[in-house]
Amino acid sequence: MIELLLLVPLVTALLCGLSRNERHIYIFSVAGAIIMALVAIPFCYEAFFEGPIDTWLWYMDSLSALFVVIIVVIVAMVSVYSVDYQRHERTEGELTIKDLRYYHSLLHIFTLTMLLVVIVDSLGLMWIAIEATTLASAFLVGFYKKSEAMEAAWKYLIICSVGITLALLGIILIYASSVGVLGEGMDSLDWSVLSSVADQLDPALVKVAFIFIIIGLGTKAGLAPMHTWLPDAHSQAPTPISGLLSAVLLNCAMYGILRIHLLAEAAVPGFSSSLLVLFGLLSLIVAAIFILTARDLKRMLAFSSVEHMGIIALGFGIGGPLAILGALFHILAHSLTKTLMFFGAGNVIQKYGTREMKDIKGLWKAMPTTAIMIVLGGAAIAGSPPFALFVGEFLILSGAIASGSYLLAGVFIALITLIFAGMTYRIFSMSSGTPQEGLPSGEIGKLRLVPMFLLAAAVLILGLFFPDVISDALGSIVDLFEEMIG
Amino acid sequence: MFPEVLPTLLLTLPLLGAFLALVPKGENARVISYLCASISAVSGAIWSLYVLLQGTESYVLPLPSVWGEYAICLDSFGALILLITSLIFASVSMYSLFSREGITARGASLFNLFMLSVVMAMVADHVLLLLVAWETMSLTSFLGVWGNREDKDTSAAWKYLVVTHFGAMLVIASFIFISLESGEVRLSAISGVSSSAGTLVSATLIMMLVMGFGSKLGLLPFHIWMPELYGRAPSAFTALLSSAASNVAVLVLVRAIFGYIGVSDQVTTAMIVMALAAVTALWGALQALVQNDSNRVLAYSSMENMGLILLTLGAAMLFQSYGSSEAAAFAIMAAMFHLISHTVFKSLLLMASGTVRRATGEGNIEKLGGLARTLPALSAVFLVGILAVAALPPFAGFASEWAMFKSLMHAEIITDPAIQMALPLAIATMALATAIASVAYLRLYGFIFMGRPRSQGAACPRPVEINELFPFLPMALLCLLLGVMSLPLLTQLASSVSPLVGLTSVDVVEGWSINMSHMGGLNALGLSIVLAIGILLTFLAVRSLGKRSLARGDTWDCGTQLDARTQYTPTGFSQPLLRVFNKIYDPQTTVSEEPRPSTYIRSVRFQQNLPEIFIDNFYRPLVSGVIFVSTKAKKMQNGSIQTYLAYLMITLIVLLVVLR
Amino acid sequence: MIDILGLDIINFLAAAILLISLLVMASVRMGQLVRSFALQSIILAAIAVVLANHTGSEHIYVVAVLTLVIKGIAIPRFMMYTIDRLKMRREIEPLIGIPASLLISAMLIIVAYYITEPLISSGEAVTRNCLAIAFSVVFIGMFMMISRRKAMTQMVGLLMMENGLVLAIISTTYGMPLIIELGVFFDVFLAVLIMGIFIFRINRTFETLDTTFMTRLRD
Amino acid sequence: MALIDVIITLTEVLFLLALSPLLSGIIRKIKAWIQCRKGPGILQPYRDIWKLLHKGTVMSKEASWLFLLIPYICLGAMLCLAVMMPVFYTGSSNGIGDMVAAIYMLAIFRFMMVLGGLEGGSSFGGMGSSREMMISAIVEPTLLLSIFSVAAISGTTDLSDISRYFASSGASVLSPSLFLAAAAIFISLMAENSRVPFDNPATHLELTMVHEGMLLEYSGRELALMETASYMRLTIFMVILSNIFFPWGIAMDLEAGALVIAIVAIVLKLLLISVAVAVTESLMAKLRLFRLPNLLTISFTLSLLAVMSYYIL
Repeated sequence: MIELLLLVPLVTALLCGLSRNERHIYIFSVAGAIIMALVAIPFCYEAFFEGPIDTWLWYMDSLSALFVVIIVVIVAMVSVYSVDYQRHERTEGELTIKDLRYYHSLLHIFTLTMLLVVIVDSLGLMWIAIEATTLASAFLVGFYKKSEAMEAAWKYLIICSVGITLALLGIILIYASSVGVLGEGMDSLDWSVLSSVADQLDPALVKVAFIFIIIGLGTKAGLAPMHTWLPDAHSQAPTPISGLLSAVLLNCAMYGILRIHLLAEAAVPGFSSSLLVLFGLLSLIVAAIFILTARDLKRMLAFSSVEHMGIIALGFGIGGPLAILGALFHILAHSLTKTLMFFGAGNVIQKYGTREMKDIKGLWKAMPTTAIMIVLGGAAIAGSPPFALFVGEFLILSGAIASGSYLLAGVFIALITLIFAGMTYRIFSMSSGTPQEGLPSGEIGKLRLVPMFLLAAAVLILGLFFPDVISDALGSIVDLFEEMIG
Repeated sequence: MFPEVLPTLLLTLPLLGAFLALVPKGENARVISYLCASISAVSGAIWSLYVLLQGTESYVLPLPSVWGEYAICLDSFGALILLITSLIFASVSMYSLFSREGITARGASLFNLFMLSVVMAMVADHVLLLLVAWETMSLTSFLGVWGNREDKDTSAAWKYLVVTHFGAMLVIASFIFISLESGEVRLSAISGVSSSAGTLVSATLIMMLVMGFGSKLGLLPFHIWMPELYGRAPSAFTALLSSAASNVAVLVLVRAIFGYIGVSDQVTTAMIVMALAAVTALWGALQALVQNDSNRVLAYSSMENMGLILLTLGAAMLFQSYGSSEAAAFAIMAAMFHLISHTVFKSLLLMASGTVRRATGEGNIEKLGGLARTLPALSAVFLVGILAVAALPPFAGFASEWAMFKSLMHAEIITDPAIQMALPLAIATMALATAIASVAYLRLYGFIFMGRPRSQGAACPRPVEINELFPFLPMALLCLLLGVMSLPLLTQLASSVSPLVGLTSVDVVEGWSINMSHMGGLNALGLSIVLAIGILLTFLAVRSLGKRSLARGDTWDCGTQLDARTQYTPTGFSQPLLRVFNKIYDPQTTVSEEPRPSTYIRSVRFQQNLPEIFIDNFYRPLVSGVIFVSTKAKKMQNGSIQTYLAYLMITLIVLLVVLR
Repeated sequence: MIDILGLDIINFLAAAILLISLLVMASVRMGQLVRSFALQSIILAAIAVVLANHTGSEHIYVVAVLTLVIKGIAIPRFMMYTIDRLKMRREIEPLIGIPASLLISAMLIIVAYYITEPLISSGEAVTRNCLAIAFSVVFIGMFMMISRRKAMTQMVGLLMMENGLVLAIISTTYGMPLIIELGVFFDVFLAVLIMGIFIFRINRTFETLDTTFMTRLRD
Repeated sequence: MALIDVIITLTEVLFLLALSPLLSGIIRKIKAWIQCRKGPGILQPYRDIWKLLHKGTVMSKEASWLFLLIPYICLGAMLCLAVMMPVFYTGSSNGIGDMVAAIYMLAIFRFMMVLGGLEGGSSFGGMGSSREMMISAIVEPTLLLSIFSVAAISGTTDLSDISRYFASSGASVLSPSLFLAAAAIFISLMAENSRVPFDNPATHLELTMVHEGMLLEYSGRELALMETASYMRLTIFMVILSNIFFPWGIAMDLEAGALVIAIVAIVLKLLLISVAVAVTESLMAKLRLFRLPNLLTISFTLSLLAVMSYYIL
């Protein structure tokens, strides 16, 4: 029964909220995350290999299992990292115990809401869960009491709420289109029911519904014209949180889009995939523009999230077994690499005290281990081969070529190379030269390097090999897509 | 014999070496890592010899990849290139071991990783393995050549990374198309995709492959990274970059064009490739003549040599399109022979110039001179390299350049006269390029080792110990051997190249001389023997005239006291040719006179700089254009929440209205 | 299944909602804005009641009561409380002038009708009319957030969009499953609460609620 | 490699070695006669070489170990080139190298001589080498292109096969491309051997000398070897011109009568070319250095036209 999985973060949030001294909060937070990971394994295994778990309120098939795995892994990494990150901030007196309690409890509530999004069966409940994630993360974005953080939180809240309202309108229209076929029964918004009857939905309503969904959830997923909140929220939020936002929150919104995309593609073949391709390309173009002239490190990483969300949308838009496998693998690879890069950025910002990339010089000499992580992570995030993101882009490119859209493949290559150039230039010029004098060399904390090593190793291994367990898991999702769309 | 051990040794030892270099502190760990690298190189050489004797070997690696199992396969064609590259790896690892230059943890581990990726790319039989290995090679070499990470190093190395990445994306796209078109994932199973893909599509494929691999070889539009990088990078990595990386590029390019895609009638593509290669060769030679840094001269010389190789491959495509596979086989064989000899003498020269740079602390040849007297052994080795690269008879460069010239002399195969002009023009550009390049090489040797030292560093250089010269001996010997005993290598090349163009066997070698059927042959061994006898006879004849008396006097100085400044400088040496090709260089010369107290004495400053044409009117406008557009477009994120919501609403309204 | 009288009432009330949203756009003072929003919610509750007793499904009654209580009374009171507490200046400084925004709202209404035309088959004219009005209320709510400076007006704009949504729910599907209705209302209420907290914080950090000052985060 | 071939080749090499100083002496004699002065005897070169062979060598302190090796390499290369040349009998070149290899042999000689010039660090050596390199950078491609046209006509690049083909086919083969190639080779001969329009062999005036500048540092027996090598190069160029382009009278098979005719024919042709060289030298004044590229590009275009005309006509 999946409630147990949801119970763990709730309990950890309460425990963190109530405990008084600092050590307890850390222990509860990390222990809670790890227990959640352990609890999730059997459910995901069952969902991947035995078939979807369909209880009264919850519906967990292989697609949601992938997202559960990502949420669980990244939250574990973030909680371990934020322990060390905040210990440093506490020594500098920026954080009070109250803030710490506030931070860790909100972190686990945020995880709970994200788990809800991917487990729940009915689209309405999914919408409510997404709205809840916005509300939970609004406070995390506005965590620091500075005016910029406030401004970023307000913009995040308003733009995402508007987006989600439009998404609700889309869901209502989907519901309206299904009323004609199913009648008004309680379950006509459940995905399992809708997916079985997807091809008889009223096409006109489904088309308008998907437009609202892609605009609404696209805002949450950071697709191009609606991405404007993303760089502000990520640059002002505490770094572990911006890692969580980039790696997991955007994916949950993409999960919502995918659910409706499956329905819409069955009802009106070709419509939703061309929209996904359009928004994917727009995101790549916007990301390229802003990465080439980026000055702030975390804003650059935020725009790289826009880029990778664009690539994922492009992958699903192109369709075909190759591109879908590529997009799924890209989701996994992107969350791992982006968290690694945000952790690296966190170390750099805490050491240099600034986010301006032109003031950060001589990383190799100041903090060699983080420098290795950032250089390899930078190469990975830019999509160079021995790392996992390249395999994702490779599969999506082969999907595009297999489906015969050569112009799209050409534009894709051009944009990716442009972003590769911009990203690598910034990262490698940060790590060259000599640091400004008076900067003590050496790492800030030891514990924070553990999650970074794990992530770097995972990204490298996934880049070179494709273990069977992952290939079977992603294969089952691809079969799900094929049988719905193919 | 137990064949499996060799490839496993070849592929796993570098990993162990890289691990050893990084994890344990202390210098002997790095020495062991270099030893691992050289042992794996030696096992690679033995394995390729084994394959040359026993025939193709292929293994499936137990590692799963996205497109099925990775696999490696080594056929006789690849074995030859792997043999020569392993020898180069062994001697370069010895070089960086003895010269203590690459002894840092980073240098040792990256050397091992680079070697692993090069070897993996050469033996890869799986599409994805080849592409991943190919780009890991450029990533590891980027990290290796990043030098001591000053800002200038980063911009030079970054240009290299971005240009090769763009090239790699082209290669990836074309290989994806090839494997999808043929439905195969194993490279050895793919052949003749052009028959099913049509001529226009295979023409674009070939052009993409040539431009993709050209970015690594220094083909014209993509050559901008080469000179700057060679000037700033550690010499072990430049040696590897110019030899091992180019070997992989040309090997995979030839296999892809002639094997996987198959050339049926690609006359226009062949002409474009030949034109591009010819202009690259000429441009490389002309620029090599005016560079003042020894590594930059060698960078442009690599560009020129790669231009010649691509020119001959273009000619091979032309012959193949006109149906004469035998001439195409001879052209490919000549190109690969030149590639092999280029690997040897270029890495020898780069390592030697690295030693010169470390001994004198000076890279600029304007400040060197007179090193032959203080470092005689090094100058002898450098001379062997220079004679080989300038294609003078007994050495490797001569035999391969001769073969390239002969392979171009088959104009009668081409039927329509308009295309026939291509070959004589190709020969003209090749001859001009080699002539100008030999001037550049002579200038390089002459002004480093001859005359009087022009700087304190050159006057008393750090003495070069014996073990530092140790890696040069096998290379110099190889230069001579390849030149003199080129026969066995050519027979092997001929037999391994012919299946590529669909022939069972091509008899380009008769008796003792390389003889392209009727067109006159070269007996390299005989020629060198006659030359040696000639020199010996003159020596004996002159000695028989009795004891010679040798006196040491001053150089002829017409009465003025000679010092470091009263002798020709490299810039002066290349002025006449610079004036001959004035239009191409269009130098900006500024002559300024400072007023001096006495009216008779004037001090005049002569300052000349040569614009880099490609950077000034192609890359710089491109980059500033992109930056201009993106700064303009950045206004979009102007911070006001109202505009952000307006974007949302406008997209919604537009989509709803348009897609009604 | 709904007799003619019911349809006329619903059409009339829907038209009234559209009129009020135009009124909101034209409002100059904050008090007027909040009161017209409250009025709109009340009319929405009325439509819900009329529809409920015609279709006989009792959970629409619950929707009506909730709209009336939460959106009709609780939220406007909470907003008035914040206005007094923060001693905000009462005028609404519009970014886009009143006449221009009215014109744009009219165009948005036309677009809404243009969009809904193919959606609902011509049979149920009422639902098509209600859906079109729902769309236009949503568009006007969004435009409201774009064209006004104050943070409070943005909150009101968002709530107007919610009203449009509820109208859409009622008109097309005669009410979603109850659990989802409750969830939506709970979320809306929570959103308003959190926005209120943020408005207090903004007022404390920026000393003004004018969002045009908040443009420090730009590239 | 029949024994008779080896003997014939050796005689050919000795014949060339002996004849080359004579030819230079004859050219000097003719030039002096044209300038209405007596001039030294035609055997003067032999006396110079004999005198130099017995003189001691003075070597610059700043010269390296290569300085003394260079003369031997140069003369050795010329001897090897002489072995490859068909002088009397077309079969004698026994296939160790073809025309392209011959041109690279010339390249060694020039490369080593220029290195010798740079040895002492004297500005005259540097100036001579840099100018020699400017000239050779354009002459070498010209030579290669004219070879290509001759190879295209005769279908092979092997020296003896070319001369046998031209000798056996008589007048029918005198196509315009052959004359263009011959003109290009003649200009290259003048350039390579530093005859007047390019450089004045007789002068020691620093600013004008190219060839002499490089030999300035040499003395005694090394100078003798270098002088003989230069003479050999001039003769070999003439042999190329006579036996490859107009090989009439060369012995096709090994019987006494044909060999005698061949010897007479080769001597006559060499004299004829020496006269032609001497006359052109006397008619033209030495060109300014930066006028030379125009002349050299003329020869380059001539050889290019030779190749083009073969294919177009």
